[in-house]
Amino acid sequence: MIQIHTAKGEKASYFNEREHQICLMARLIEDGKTYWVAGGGSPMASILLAKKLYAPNAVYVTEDGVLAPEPVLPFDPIMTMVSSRAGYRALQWGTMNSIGFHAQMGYMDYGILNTLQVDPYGNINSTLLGDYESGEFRRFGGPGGADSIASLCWRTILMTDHQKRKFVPRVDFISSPGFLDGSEGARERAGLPRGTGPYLVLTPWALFDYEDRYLRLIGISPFVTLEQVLAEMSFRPKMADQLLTLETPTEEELTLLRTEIDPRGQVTITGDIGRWIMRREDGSFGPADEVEARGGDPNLPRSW
Amino acid sequence: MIQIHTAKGEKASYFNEREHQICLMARLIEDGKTYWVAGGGSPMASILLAKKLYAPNAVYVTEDGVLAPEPVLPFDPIMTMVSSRAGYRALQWGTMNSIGFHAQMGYMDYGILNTLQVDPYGNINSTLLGDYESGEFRRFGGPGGADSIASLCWRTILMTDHQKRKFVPRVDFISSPGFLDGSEGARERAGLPRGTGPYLVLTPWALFDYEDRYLRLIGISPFVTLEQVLAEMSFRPKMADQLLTLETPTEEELTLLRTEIDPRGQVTITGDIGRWIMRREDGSFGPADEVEARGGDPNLPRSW
Amino acid sequence: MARELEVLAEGQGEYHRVDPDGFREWVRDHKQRAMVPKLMSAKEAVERFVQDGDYIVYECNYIQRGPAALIREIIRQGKKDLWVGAKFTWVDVALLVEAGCASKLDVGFFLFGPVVDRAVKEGRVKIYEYSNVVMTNRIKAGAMGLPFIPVRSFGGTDGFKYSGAKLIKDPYTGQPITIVPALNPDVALIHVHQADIYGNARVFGTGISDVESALASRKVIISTEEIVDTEEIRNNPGITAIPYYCVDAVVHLPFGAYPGEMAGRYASDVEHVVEVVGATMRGFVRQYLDKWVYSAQDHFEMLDKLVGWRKLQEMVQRATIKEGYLP
Amino acid sequence: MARELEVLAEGQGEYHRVDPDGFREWVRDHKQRAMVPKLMSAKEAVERFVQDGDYIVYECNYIQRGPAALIREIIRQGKKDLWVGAKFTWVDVALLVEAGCASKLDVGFFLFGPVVDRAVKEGRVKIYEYSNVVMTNRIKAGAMGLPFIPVRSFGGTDGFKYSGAKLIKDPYTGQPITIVPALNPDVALIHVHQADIYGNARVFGTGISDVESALASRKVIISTEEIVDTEEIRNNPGITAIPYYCVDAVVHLPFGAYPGEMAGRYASDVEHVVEVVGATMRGFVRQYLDKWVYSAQDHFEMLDKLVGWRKLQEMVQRATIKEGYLP
Repeated sequence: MIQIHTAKGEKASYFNEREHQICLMARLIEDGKTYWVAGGGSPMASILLAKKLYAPNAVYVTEDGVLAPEPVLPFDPIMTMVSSRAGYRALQWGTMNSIGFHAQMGYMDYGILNTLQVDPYGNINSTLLGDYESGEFRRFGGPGGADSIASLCWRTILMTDHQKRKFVPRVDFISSPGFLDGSEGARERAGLPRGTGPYLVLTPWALFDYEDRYLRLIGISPFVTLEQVLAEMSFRPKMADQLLTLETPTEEELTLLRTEIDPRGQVTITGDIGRWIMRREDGSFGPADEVEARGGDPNLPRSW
Repeated sequence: MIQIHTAKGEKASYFNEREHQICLMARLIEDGKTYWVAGGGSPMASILLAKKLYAPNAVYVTEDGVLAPEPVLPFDPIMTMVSSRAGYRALQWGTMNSIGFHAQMGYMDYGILNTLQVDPYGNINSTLLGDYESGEFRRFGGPGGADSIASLCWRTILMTDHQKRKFVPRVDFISSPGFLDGSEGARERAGLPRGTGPYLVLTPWALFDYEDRYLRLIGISPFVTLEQVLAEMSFRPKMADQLLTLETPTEEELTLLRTEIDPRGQVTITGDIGRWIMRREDGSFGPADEVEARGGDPNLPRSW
Repeated sequence: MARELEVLAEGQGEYHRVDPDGFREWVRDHKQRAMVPKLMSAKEAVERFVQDGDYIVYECNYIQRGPAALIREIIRQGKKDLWVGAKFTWVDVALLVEAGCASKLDVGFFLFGPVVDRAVKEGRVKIYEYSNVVMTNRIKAGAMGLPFIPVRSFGGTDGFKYSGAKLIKDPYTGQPITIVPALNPDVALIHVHQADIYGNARVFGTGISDVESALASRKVIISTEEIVDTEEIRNNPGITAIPYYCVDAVVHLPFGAYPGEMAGRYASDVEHVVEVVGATMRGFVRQYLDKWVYSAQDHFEMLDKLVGWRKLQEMVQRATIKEGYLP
Repeated sequence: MARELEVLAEGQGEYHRVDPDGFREWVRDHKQRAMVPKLMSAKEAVERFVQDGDYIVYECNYIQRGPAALIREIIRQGKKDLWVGAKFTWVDVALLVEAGCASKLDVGFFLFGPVVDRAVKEGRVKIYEYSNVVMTNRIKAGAMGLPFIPVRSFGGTDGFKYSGAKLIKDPYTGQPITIVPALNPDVALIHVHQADIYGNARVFGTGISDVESALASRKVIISTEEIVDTEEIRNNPGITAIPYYCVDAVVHLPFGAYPGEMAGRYASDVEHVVEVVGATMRGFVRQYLDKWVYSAQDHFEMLDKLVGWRKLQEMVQRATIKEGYLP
């Protein structure tokens, strides 16, 4: 059973879907475990928030081999990795090779990733949309460290947007391995370490785990309906017997996120952050237009 | 053609065969090249002497990954490696793995080794005398770093005593590879790097190189005859057309060796150091008994 | 004997030639084992040690401690047909492609955009698929003098198909395992905090695979913020990252990582970085190159004319974190 | 597919089980990923983390920075059937064999003598043949999470025949290449200059394969000259050699390398070392153990009763070389 930390204090009245997703992810972080966090962005924001509120003894490492830093926040506008602020007061500075080998030896409990596309077996595409062989595609940057994170950590957690084009029956390109064709032992037959694989997928609308290596819906956000969730997927997931309701952010979470972790809004304002949501006094939800500005700098690119 | 540095200054009147061998080896050190030196003992004494007199830009590394130290002499009584005196003012401290990989990549020009036994193909035994399978043997410590030095350096130089039991038609155990069965390409067929192998063997009495991967006598010391040299070998080496005469030590060489490099005599007094030799005014040689004491401590074990 | 050892699957991608014995011979014949001074200008280093068609590696360029000035010099000199080990790279691939310098990429990760997209679609650039860690593992294998190395990742991906990887039956466990070809690049470009004139170099902070790249590459160009005396190197042998004998050129390039950060010394030029990321994402790379690379004869002229002392000074002042970045 | 990949030759030696997936599961189930204090006595550490039959590694014992006090504790506790990774070892193998602790040796190198000779001939000790570097390469492979690693040495030797090595046809070059099984020891014993109570450890100077051994081993006991605060570790992350999460026990053992040297802190006790080398070479190991190991209840009693403050102080004063051994 998935453990979710309980958020304390007042619920926030206004938030956007990205903020909601990050706060949820923070509540899913298990204390005292190791996390290999891909790049920066939402995964990094989530672990930082978790360490402040729910999992002070969670340990994270970055692709460039920084072990358990106490970073100076906010990060530099572009650089969430490699920079001196990101690596500040780590326990050890290693390299991509050294951290990769640590993960290869089983030292990393969880990996947290972003992705372009995911399929029912948790395979991840960050390479291209279209057809590789014919050359008819839109290309992206490649797996980066995601392939290793998805291969070597014990459990892979995916953060993605809840869109039909992201949840596809078959990813256009397996950049990083999920359960591959979904058959038992498929990962092991491909040379990957035994007992690893996809664990959760979290979108702003829904939380999934896997049953027999197939995506299963286990929770939805209170501001969407089950119909909406399923309508924005190109395949039908398995369904848990009981669906969790995913709690919306608290004021405390959002304050930390907006003032300490991402004050420039490079994760939570710039780019595709979903809708703004209003939480009414009675606990119901509605759309909110153009909520009070948070001072994000529109000239800054999205964090990576 | 082998290059031998010319020793300058007055020839020494009294020396022992070990001292003679070390001074000869020092004159064989090529300036500006890298040497991987096994353990301590004669190979280490030779490179240290060479750097003082003949090859100031020769670079040596040790098994524990010390690159180009400026050691504090003399070494500690037991420790020629790993210790702080041995690693002093190196350019880099690595590990046995790192230096092994450097050698594996071709960065080490020469290796210098001691051995128990050598055969006509330059195979080296430091494991046992006797028969491995039957258990009828006297066991020694094993190859240590010698196998890697003999495998990975471009050219292997062996220092050993001139004794019938050391020069054998077939070593009892190949601890470190020479030319194996002597056939062309035998090393490469065994997975060893192309173009490597035995280069010289130096005893207190004689110098050998290889012709078509078979040991060839190319020089003898002036205090022994060719007959003596051949009588103390269990096989007949090839013979060079002209035999070099191996010059005996100079006063300067011996002074450095005795006062700076090995003042306790752990390499040049303790253990099997061969005979003491007297060089007469007329340049002829004779035996010398119990020459003036050099102050070696008989309680100290031989250096390794 | 000759027991079978099955190859279960093989990628079909072209890969840089695996030749550990040839690499050893290169080392023997070209690397200086004596300590000889190697100080030279960026122009001379790139002219002498980067040839058209070379496989080049570098990392974190325009981010932190990247060899930014050396990459700009390669662009100025119009090198052609470079094969880029594009692991942990960023905007620089687009710069090299727009400048016509690169024609093959082993990916990794980099910041895509219209320029590279067009070049790939027009066949001017070929891509082979790996991941960042698989690439650094390949370089690690190269830095160990090996022909290949096993990895526990990458299996089952589509990237595998377009790579040089193979899936074999492990002769020890009997289980399937992926092996990848070692990578011995032709050229490594590495920016460091301190080096002596022989190439003994110190690096402070994390990195990706700098040390491995230095050891694994046939030609190694070090650019350094500061030249230190060899006596200083000898005072602390434990912090020497790169030994002199794998280095071919030492270039003294203060602010050589500009516009990226140099941890402990200067912060990044945020405006510049935002500009180049924008140019990459929107396809205005030519304009960026005209403004920042071709307009200056060298790194020093660029700093003088286009950046200025005031900006550099401000970058230095913003580098307030020193812990761990000083010898 | 299923192309053939020939195995050209195989050694016939027993080797420690190759099981990278099993090692991963051990790590997951036994290694603490949270920072928990691990400070304990040598007695407790050896009782808890060294079992009869374990494969143990350590290095440079009685030479420099060796885990001498931990080895003596193993002897005191009378552990049995240890399999020793005897690379860059010295007198300690004879001590372990005389004490009845060791029954298998992967060699490497060590100081032979009558005690081990007799044990081998009587079948009480089995020897498998490697070399120092092949052994450290095996541990390196273990520390990379791999089942095997290629090596360019060891081929053609007789040692190969009595080892776990194999000669295969390299699928990339077509040439023969030796592969050796990765080594994941059960126990690593490592003496360090500084560690915090969680196991984050600093080592100054050269070593053989300490860091690799720490990563590769199922159980890791660190003994340290000095306990430092974690804040101190965080002030210089670049010099952390061993991260806490592979460490199981931290034992504060000042003079823990005695009678060997601890570079930068104390010189060796030459008399003691001469005594133990003599005992090893002449076969008087039992007498040595009676005098120096069994006669004292623990390391501190040995220092107090048999060494004394004056001698320790003198060893400290002789350690005049400090360069590179301080943070």
